[in-house]
Amino acid sequence: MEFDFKKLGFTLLGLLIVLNWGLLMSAIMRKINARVAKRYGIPWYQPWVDLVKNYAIRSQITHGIMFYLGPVFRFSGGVGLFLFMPMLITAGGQWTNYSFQGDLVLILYFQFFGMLGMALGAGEGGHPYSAIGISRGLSQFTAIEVPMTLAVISLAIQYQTLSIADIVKAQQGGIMNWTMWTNPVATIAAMLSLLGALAHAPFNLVRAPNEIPIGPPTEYHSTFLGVLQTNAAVLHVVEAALFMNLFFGGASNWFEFIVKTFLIYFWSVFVGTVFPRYRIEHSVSWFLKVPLVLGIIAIIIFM
Amino acid sequence: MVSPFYLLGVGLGLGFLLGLTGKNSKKYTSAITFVAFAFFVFFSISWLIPFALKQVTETLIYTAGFLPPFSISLSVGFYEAVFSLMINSLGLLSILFLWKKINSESNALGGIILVLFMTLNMLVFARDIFNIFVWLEIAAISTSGIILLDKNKFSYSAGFKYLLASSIISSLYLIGVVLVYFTNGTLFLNDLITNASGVTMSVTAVFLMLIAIVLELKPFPANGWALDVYEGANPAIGAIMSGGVATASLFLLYKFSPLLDNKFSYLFVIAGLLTFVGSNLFGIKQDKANRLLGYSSIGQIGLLVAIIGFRPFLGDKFEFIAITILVSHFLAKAGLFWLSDVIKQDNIKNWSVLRRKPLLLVLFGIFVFSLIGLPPFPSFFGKWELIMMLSGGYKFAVVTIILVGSFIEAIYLFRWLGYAIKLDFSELPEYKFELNKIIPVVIFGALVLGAGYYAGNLICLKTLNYIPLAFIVLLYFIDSLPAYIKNTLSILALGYYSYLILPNLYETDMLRFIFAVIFLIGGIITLVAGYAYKGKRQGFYPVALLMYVGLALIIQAQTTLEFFFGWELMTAGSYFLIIRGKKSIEHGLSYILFSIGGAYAILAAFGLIYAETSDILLSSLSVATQNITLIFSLLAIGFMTKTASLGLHIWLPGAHAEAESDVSPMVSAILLKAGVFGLFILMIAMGHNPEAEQIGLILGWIGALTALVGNLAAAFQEDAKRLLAYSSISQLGYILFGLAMMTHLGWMSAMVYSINHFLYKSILFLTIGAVVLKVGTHDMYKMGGLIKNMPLAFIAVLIGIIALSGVPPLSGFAGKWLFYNAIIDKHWYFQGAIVFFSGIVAFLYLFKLIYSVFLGQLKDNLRKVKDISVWFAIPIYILIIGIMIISAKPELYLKPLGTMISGFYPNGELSWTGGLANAPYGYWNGSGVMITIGIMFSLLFLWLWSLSRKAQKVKQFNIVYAAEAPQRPETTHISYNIYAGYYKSIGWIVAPIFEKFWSTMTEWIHSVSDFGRRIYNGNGQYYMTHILIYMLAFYFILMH
Amino acid sequence: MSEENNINKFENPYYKKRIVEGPDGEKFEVDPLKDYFCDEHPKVHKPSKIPVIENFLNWARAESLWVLGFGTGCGSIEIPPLMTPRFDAFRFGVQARPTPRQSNVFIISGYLAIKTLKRVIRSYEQMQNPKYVIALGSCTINGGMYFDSYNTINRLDYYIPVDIYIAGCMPRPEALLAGFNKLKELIKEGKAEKANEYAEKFEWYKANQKKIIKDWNMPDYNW
Amino acid sequence: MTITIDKIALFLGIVLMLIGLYGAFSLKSIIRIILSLSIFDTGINVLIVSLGYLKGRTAPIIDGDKVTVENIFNVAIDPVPQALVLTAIVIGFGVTALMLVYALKLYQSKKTLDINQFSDLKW
Amino acid sequence: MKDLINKLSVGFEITDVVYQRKDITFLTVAKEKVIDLITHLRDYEGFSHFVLLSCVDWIEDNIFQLTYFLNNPEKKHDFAIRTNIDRNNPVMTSAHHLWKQIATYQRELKEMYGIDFPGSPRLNENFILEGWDNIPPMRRDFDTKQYAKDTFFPRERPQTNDPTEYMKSKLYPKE
Repeated sequence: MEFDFKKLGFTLLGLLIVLNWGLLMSAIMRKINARVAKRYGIPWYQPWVDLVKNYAIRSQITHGIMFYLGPVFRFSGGVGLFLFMPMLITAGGQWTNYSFQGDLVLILYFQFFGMLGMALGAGEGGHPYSAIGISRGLSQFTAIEVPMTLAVISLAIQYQTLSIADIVKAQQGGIMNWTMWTNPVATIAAMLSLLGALAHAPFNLVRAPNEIPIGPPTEYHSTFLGVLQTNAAVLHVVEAALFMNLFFGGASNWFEFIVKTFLIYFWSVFVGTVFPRYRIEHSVSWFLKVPLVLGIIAIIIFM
Repeated sequence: MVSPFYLLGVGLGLGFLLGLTGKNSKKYTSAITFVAFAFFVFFSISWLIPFALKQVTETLIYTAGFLPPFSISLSVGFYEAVFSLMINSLGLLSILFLWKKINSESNALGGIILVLFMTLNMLVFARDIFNIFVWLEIAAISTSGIILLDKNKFSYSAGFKYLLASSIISSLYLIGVVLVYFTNGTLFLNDLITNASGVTMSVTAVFLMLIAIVLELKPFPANGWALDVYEGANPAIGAIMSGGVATASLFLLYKFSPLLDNKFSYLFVIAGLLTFVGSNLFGIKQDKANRLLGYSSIGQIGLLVAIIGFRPFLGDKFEFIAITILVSHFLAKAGLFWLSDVIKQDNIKNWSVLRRKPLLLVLFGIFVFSLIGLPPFPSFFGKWELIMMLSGGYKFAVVTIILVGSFIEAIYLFRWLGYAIKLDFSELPEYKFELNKIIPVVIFGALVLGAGYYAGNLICLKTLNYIPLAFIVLLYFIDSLPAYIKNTLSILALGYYSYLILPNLYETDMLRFIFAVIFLIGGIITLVAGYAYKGKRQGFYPVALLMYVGLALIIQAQTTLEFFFGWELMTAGSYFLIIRGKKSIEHGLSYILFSIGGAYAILAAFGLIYAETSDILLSSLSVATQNITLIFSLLAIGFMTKTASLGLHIWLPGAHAEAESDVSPMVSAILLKAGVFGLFILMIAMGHNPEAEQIGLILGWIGALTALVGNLAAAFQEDAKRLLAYSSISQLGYILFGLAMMTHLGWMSAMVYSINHFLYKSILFLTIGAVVLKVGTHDMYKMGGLIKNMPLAFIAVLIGIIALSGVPPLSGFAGKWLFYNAIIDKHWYFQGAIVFFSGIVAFLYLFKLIYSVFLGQLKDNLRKVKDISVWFAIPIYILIIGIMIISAKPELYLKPLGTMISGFYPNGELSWTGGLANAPYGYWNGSGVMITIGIMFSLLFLWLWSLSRKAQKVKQFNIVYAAEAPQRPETTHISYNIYAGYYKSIGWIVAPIFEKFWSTMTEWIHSVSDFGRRIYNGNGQYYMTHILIYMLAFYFILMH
Repeated sequence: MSEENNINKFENPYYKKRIVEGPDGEKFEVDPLKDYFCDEHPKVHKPSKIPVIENFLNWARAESLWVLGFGTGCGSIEIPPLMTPRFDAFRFGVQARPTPRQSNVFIISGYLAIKTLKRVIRSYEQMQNPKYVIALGSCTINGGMYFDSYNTINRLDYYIPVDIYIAGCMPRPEALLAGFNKLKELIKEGKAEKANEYAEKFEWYKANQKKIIKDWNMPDYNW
Repeated sequence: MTITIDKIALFLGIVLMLIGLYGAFSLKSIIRIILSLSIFDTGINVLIVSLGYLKGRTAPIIDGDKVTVENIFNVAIDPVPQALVLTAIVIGFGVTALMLVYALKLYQSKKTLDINQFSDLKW
Repeated sequence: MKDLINKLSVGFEITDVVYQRKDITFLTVAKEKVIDLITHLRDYEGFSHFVLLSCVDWIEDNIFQLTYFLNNPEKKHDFAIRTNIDRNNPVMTSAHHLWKQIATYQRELKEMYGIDFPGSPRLNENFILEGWDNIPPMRRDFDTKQYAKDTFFPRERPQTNDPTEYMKSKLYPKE
C-alpha cells in the first residue's frame, strides 16, 4: 500500500481542530460552571495559557523511565483513539482518519492503552495517592464498561455491523433515524456510562481533588502535565465523538460535529454540577444496577 | 513336571521335622525353608512352562488310584500353575524377608510357613470339595499359628479373632459340603460342574459353600477380624495373608465359578462391589498404615470377587482383567506390607522416613500407582478392559460404582503418598536398611513394572510407545548427576521427539500440530529455565518428562486407550511436579483427586462409546449415536477438570502458586492446554449431534462465569503466583467459552486464546517465578519498586500484561476482536457481556501485579537484588519475540488457523484483503494497527523526550507527601488490598462457595467413614455375629 | 526512665542508618537519607535568550498562576474567599492546585512557626522553576505581633526568596488580588526570577534555615 | 412321621449346633466360647453322620459276614460321611487346641479371659 | 458543694478553697494528695470529665503551680485542683492512668516547663517544638525576646508606634 500523504494531512488537520476544540470546550464548560456559581469565570483562552505555561516550566524531575512513558502511553491512547475513529462522515471521506484499520472493538479496547500506561507511569512515581487513585479508577472503569458493552452489543445487533462508519451511515436521513430514537434504551445506558468515562462528579473519585490530591497525576508536572492536558483535550472530544457516531447520527461537517460533541460533553458537566461525589463502592454498585439493567433491556429488545 | 504330591511331601515332612528339631538347629531353619521354597518355585515353573508353550493340557491327579469321589483329586492347569507360581514366589521372598526372624525365633515358624504355603498350593490344585475344607482349616490353623509366633499381645487377640471367625466360616463350608454330597452324591468338583445343569443342586448347599469362600475373602462389612490381623500382626504376615491366602482363596472362588447361575453371580457382584466401595470408604479415615493396607487389600479383593461374578459378561477378556488386577494387587500389597516392616512406622504421616532411602520412596510410588491403576501398571489395563466390557445398558451403574470405589481408594492412597513425599522426617527414628528385606521389595517392584509392560503389549498389540518411558527410567538412574546435564538431556530428548513428530503432523493435522508445538516446543522453552537451578534437583526431570511424554501421547493417540494412557501419564507426571513445591501437600492432593475424578469420567465415557461401537478408535466418538448427552457431559467434565472450569477449579490456585518457579509455567501455560485439546477432540467428534448444542450452551455459561470469577478472584489476591493462577482459570474460561460456541469464529478465538495464553502466561509465570526466586517471597506487598533492579523482568511483565489484557496492538487483541464477532454471530449476548466484563476486570489484577511488584516503593531488604537469572530471561525473551511476531503479523497464524477450522466449520470464516481481516460484523488490520501505533508512540516519545530530557532523576522518597517526607517504604507502598472498595461492591461474586462445597463434601465423606468404621469394635464375638448376619442377609437376598 | 531520656530528640528514628538482610542472606547498610533521597543541589535555569519568546512565556506564566493549597498561619483563611463569586480570582488565571509539583505560586499566609517553616521549605523546593512566593501579612515581614516569640520567624526572606510582600494584619482578599496583579507585572517584566536566586544563594539560604531548624533531618534540597 | 434313629440324630445335631452357637455368641469367657465352638463342631459332626444314615443298613465295614465286597453297595450305609466326620473331628481337635493356646497366651497378656477386654484393635 | 468540700477536707487536707464562680471552685492540696483526690472525685463524686491540666511558673516563690481541672457534668460544677511543686526539682506523679488524655498535657508540660512525670507515655518525644535545645521556653527565666533577637534575624522596626504622629509627619511634614 503506497503511502497516502493526503490522508495524513487531513488527519493532522483534524487532530489540530479536535485539540483546539477540546481546549475551547473545556474553557466553556468551566465558564458555565462558574456562571452557575455566579462567578465570572476564567477567560476563554485560559486552557491555552495553562498549556503554554506548563510546557514553559524550566525544571523537571523524573522518577524513572516508566514515569516518562506514562504520559506517552496516555497521549498515544488519546491520539490513537482519534486515529481509529471517523470524525466526519463526508462524501469525500477525508475525515475518517485511519478508521479503516479497525472497528468499534478496536476503539473500545484501545481506550485501555492510555489508561494502562498512565497507571504504570503514575505507579512509578511511587506516590501512594497515585496508586489509590488508579485502583479507584480501574475499579470504576470496569463497572462503566458493562453498560457500554451491552449498549455496543445492542447496536451491533441492531445494525448488524461493528464498523463505526457503517453505523453512522445507517443513521442518515433524518433525525428520527438516529440511534437515540431507534434504540433509546441503549442510548440511555451508554450515556450513563459516559458519565463515568468522563469522570466528572459524581464519578470523579479518581482524581478526588480534596481527598487524594488529584490522584494519579500527583507527581506529574511541567511538560508531563502539559502532555496529559493536551491528551485530555483530544480525548474528551474523541469520546464525545464516539457517542455522537454511535447514537446521534454522526456529523457531516465540522459545525455539526462541534454542536453535537458539545452537547454530549455538556451532559456530563451538567450532571457533574448538580451531584456530589460517590464513594467507589457506591459508584461501582450504581453502574451495576441501573445502567446494567438498561443495557440488558436494550439487548432483549433486539434479540 | 513334578507331581504335586512331592509338594505335599516336602511341605508336611519338613514342616513336622522343623517342629521337632531342637533349638541348636535354629540357625539353619531359614536356609532349609528357603531351599524348600526354591523347590516349590521350581515345581510351579516346571508346570508353567509346558503350559505356556501349550505342550500339555490340564492334568488330573488322583490319590491312591481311586477315582473321585473316593480319592483326593488334584488338577493342574495353566492358571493353577500361574497361581502356584505367584504364591510360591511370595513364599520364597517371604522367607528371605523373614530370614532373621525365622532364625532367631522358634524354629517352628519356618515350618509353619512352609506348611501354610503348601496348603495354599493345595487349595489351588484341589478339586475335591471336602478336601478343600481340610486345606482351608489347615490354612487357618497355620496362619493363626504364624500369628501366634509373632509374640505381641495385639497379635494374640487378632489371631484369636481370626480363629473364631474361621471356625465359623469353615463350619458353614462343611455343612455346605455335606449337603452337596447329600443331594448330589459326589464331592468331585468336576462332576459337580458337569452335572450342574442336569442334577438339581440344593441351592442352600451351594450357597453355604460359596458364602463360606466369600467370607474367607473378608467381605465388607463382615471382615473386622481380618482387619485386626492386618493391623496387629507383623506386616510380613500381612503380606502373606494379603498376597498368599487371599490369592489362593480367590482362585478357589474362581474354581467354583462354573457352578454359578445368574443368582449367584449377582451375589458375587453385590458382595464384591459392596466390599470394594465400603472398605475403601472406611479406609479414608484410617491413619494406621497396616490397617489401611488391610482396608485397601480387602477392597481390591472385593473388586476381584465382583469381577468373578461378572465372568459371563467379560467373555474372553475375563482372565486378562482378573489376572492384571490381581497381579497388581498381589505384588503391590506384598511390597507395601514389606515396606511397612522395613521402616517400622505405623502412622501414615510418618512414612516420610521413606525419603531417607529414595529407592524405597520410588518403590512406594510404584506400588501406590499400581494399586490405583495408573499407567503403565497392569491394573491400568485391567481396569480399562473391565470398564470397556461392562459399559453399556444398565451395567453403567456398576461402572459408576467401580469408579467411585477406585476414586475413594485414590483419595487415601494419594494422601499417603503425599505425606511420604512431603512431610518432615527429621525427628523420626532411623531404621535399618537390611538387604534381605530390600531385595524382595525391589523384585516385586520390578515385576510389577514388567507385568505392566507385558499387559500393555498384550492388549494394545504393541502400538504403545514405550521408548520415552524407558528414557524416563534411564533418567531416574542417572538422577545423581548435576541438574544441568539432566536438563540438557531432557531438552535434547524433547527436541528429538519434536523432530520426530512435528513435521509429519504439520502435513497431516494442523490442530494436533499446534498443540504439539505448545506442548513440546513450549516444554523445551520452559525447560531452559531449569539451568538456573543449581545442584542435583533430584526427581525433577523424570517426572517432568513423564508429563511431556503423556502430553505427546495424547497428541499422537489414535485410540481411546492410547489417549487415556497418555492422559494418566500426564496426570501422574504433573502431580509429582506440583507436589515438589514447598507447601504443596494439600494442593497436590486436591489436584490429583480432581484429575483422577476427571479421568474416571473420561474413562466411563470411553466405556459407553465402546459399548456402542465396539471400537476403541478415537474416531468412533463421532460414530456414537446413543447416550450422546451422557457421553458428551462426562467427557466435558473430565476435560474441564484439567482446564479448571468453575466448580472444578479449586485445585488450581494453590497448585500453581506453590509450585516451583519453572514448574508453574509448565503446569499453567502448557498442562492446562491438554484439557483444551481434549475439548477440541470432543467437539470435533461429537459437536455435530443436536444434543451437543444444548450442552454447548451450558458450557458457554460455565466458561463465561469461570472467566468472571477467575478474574475477580485474581484481583483480590496478594500472592503474585496465586494471582496468575486465578488468571489462568479465567483465561481457560474464555477458551471454554469460545469452544462451546462451536462456530468458526468461536473456535478461532479459542485457538487464538490457546496460543496466546501459552505465550503470555509462560512469560508471566516464568518472570514472576524468577522474581520470586530472587526476592524470596510470593507476597506482592512485600516487593515493590523492582523496576530499577530488574528492568529485564519489568519489560517482560509489561509486554505480558499488555498482551494478556487484549489491548491493541499486541496479540491478545486478536482474541478479543474475534470474540466480539463470534458472540454476535452466535447470539450469545449475555454470556458475551460477562466475558467482556471479566476481560476488563483483568486490568485490575494486571495493574496490581505490575505495580505492586515493579513500581511503587523499593523495600529496604530488596535494594541489592539483582535482575532475574539469564536462564529465565532467555526463554522469556524467546516467547516475547514470539508475541511480537504474531502481533505484528497476525495473519501469519490466523490464516492457517482459519483454514484448519474451515475443515470443521466452513461458515463465517474471515476474509482477508492483504493484512485486513473481515469478519461478518467487523474488520481489523493487525499489522496496520501495529504500525500506526508504533509510529505514533515513537513520535510522541521523542517529542516528550526532547522537551524534558534534562529532567533531574530523583529517588524514591522524593515525592510530594503533604509537605512531609515518607518514613518507611513499607508504609508508603500502597499495595495490600487496594481494591477494598471494589470488593465491598461486588466481592460477593467470588465468595468461596465452591471451595465450601467441596470441603463440606470432603468432611461429609470423612464423617461417614469415621462413623461407619465403628462397626469394627474389636470384639471377636461381634465379628462372628457379623459373619452370621452377613450370611443370613445374603441368603435372604438369594431366596428372593 | 533513663533509656527514654537517651532518645536523641533531633534524630528521626526512621532515617537512622540500619542494617538489613537481603533475601539471599546478604547483610548491608541502608542509609535512608542517602539512599532514599536525591542529594543534588538545585541548578540555575536561565531565561531564554530570545526576548520575544521569553516575553511570550512570561505572559503565559503570569496569566496562569497556580497556587499551592498550603495554609501556614491565620492568613490561610483569607485564601478560600478568593475563589468565591465575590472576589473570583479565576478571572486573573489564578487556580489552586493540591500538589506543589504543579504549582507556581506559594502564598505564605501569615506567621511561620519553625515547625511549619520546615514544611514550607520542603514544599517550596518541590515546586518547579519558575516559582513565586507571596508573603502575606506582617508576620512574614518582621515577625509582626510575634516578633519576640521563641518559635516564630521574623523575616521570611532569610529562608526562602520572596517576590511580593502584602502587608497588613490581616490583609484583606482585595489586597491579595492586588498582590497577584503586582506579581503578574513582575513576571511580565521578567523580574520574578527568585527561584534562580534561591539556587544561586543556596548556601546562604541553607545556613539560615539550618540555624533555626535544629533537627535538620532531610536532604539539603527536597527534589 | 415316625421317629427314627437318624431323625433323632439329626435333631440332636441341630440342637447341639444351636447350643454351641448360642454359647459362642453370648458367653464372655474365652474358654467357654471355645467350648461352645467345640459343641457346635460336634453338632455338625452328628448332623453329618445322621445325614449319611440309611435306614436298615449297617456300618460299611467289610467283615466278611454281612457286608462283603459284592453287596456293600446294598447293605452298608454310605461310608463317605463317616470318613468326613473322622477328618473333621481331627481338624476340630487341632483348631480347639490352637484356640486353647491362644486362650493361654491371652490370659498371660492381660490376666483375664473376658473377651470384651481384647478389643484394642478396632476401627 | 460546700458539704462536699467539707467532707473532702477531712481526708485530703485541703489547704485553700476559692469559690471563683458559682460553678467553679479552686482547691489547693498537697502534692502527695492530688492523685488520690482526683481519683476519689472521679470515682465517687461524679467528676467524670477531665478538662485540662495547666501550669503557672511562680518564679518568685520558686514553685510551679499545677491545676487539674475537673468537671462534673451532672451537677454542672467544676473543680480545679491546685498543687505546688518545687521548681528546682519539678517532678509530679503522672495521672495518665486516670484519663488517657492527661498524657498529652503532661507531654506539653514536660516540653514547655520541664516538669517530669515519670511513667507517662511518650513523655520525651517532641510535642510542639522540634529540635528545641534551650531551657523550656515557658519558664519565666527564659528570655524569649533575647532569644528571638539572637535567632531570627530581626528586622529593624519603626521607631514610633503612634500612627497619628507617623501619618502627620508623612502627610504634613511642614507643620
